[in-house]
Amino acid sequence: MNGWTAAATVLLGCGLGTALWGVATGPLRRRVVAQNLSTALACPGLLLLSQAYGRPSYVDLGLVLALLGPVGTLVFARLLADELAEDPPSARGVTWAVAGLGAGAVIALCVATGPSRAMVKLLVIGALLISGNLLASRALSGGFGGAGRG
Amino acid sequence: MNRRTALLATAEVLAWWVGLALLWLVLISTVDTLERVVGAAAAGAGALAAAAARRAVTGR
Amino acid sequence: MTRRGRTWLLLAAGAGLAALLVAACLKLPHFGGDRHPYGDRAVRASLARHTANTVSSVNFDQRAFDTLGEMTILFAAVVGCVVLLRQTRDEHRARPEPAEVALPVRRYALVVLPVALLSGLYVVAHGQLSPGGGFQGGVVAATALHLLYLGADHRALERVRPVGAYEVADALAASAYLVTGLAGLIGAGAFLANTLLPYGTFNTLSSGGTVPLLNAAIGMEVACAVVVLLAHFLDQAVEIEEGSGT
Amino acid sequence: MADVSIVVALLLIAAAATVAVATRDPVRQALVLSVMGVVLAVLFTVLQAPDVGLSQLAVGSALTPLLLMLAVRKVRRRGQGKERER
Repeated sequence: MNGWTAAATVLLGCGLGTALWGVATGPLRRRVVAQNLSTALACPGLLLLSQAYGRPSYVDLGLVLALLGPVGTLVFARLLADELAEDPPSARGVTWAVAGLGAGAVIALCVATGPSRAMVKLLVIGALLISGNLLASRALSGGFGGAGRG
Repeated sequence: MNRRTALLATAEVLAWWVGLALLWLVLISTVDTLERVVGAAAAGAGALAAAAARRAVTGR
Repeated sequence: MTRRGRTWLLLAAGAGLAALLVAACLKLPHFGGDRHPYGDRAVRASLARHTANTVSSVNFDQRAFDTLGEMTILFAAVVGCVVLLRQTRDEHRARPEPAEVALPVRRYALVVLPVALLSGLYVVAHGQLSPGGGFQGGVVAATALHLLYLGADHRALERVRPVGAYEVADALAASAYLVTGLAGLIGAGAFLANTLLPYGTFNTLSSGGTVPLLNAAIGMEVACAVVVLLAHFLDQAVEIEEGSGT
Repeated sequence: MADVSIVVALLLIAAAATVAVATRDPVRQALVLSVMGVVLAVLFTVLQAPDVGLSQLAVGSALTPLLLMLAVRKVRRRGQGKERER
């Protein structure tokens, strides 16, 4: 047991627990935001787990989640555009807070890794994750104007 | 297609290829010749897809 | 059968299943113990063939025939979907209006598409070294293509995705797997035997004999199958309408 | 202590799966399913099965929601078409 495992467990337990609660209750606008935040929280958690187990190859899971998680949210933003246009979600504060959390986790991991290609990979994953989640959040609150049909 | 657009299209693909090849070098753990060859091929496929996607979106 | 009878049947069957599961769990080795008879043998076999990722060695070397079955299941499922979701005589195509997508979303889609495609290829190519393999990488690469639908519309996607070509590539990849297996049969005396190619240096891209080849075949098969599947889903959801209109 | 993360992941997946079953509306169910996929991938990682976790992430994060939402859209469009004909 080390600090990385503890950090990952706390992040995943609290973060995914909250996201699950958010996606299970409330109006649709809250649920889509919770879905977006679940990937934003799980990706740093997976990166921390990779560091905790001392297995750099587990980072690939974080890479795939950072790429495809926002894509999943874009799917909902696109195909629920009509419902979300009536009742647009606005969760700027939470989104930025979670993005900050992810950035903090990535920076901590980079410091632990030291300057190397592995660090650049972590930075790439962090950049993809944060930009993807901020953009998906933007798309949820009105990124698809008249996308009701196409 | 005149010369200018052909040149621009080639430059676009080339820029994407360089960027994606660098990304491949970041993703892998150990570098050797075969790794570079496969990376160059994968980056080429990615670059062609990027250019084709850009044309499909804007060229309507 | 009455509702009451059905309930009793369900309860009895459920109780039987629960009893069997409990009995099976009692005989299991303890959680987190240090005795792994199967694991030890699988790891030894995969190290003997210079395959760093034991799971890949199990999937594409020790149990390659099972993977052939799984690939066939996916292939058959996609063929079934293509048949079910085809345009019938009482349906017609309606061109949807082009969607308006916010500029940042479009730019994001155009930038992430090649990056996700490259990552998918990376996961396929490194299947024998790190977690991943043909299936995972193929799905990532196929999903990457559909960013074009999310970032623009179905029409833009159709421009870069000739479905016919993907169907042919799907079949070709499936046969590539079979041909690799037959090569083993002819050259080494067993279907899908991994003794023909040199095993290479441990932990490099060319290690593992036929494992990388089979990985690539599966990656191509899965990517094409997902693209074809989603193409028909998109057709049905976006274009095809009921009633034989104009 | 490594067991704590396993217990947390198991509790999360139990809760997520229960919620997924209890949700009736297909759209909301797709949202829950997508979160459940991420939780499942975390469970697989904690149990040292990253290959399975990667499969789950690849399929569950974008592909399953897309298939489900396209099916929902088709069913709704068909309903709208029927109403128009009446």
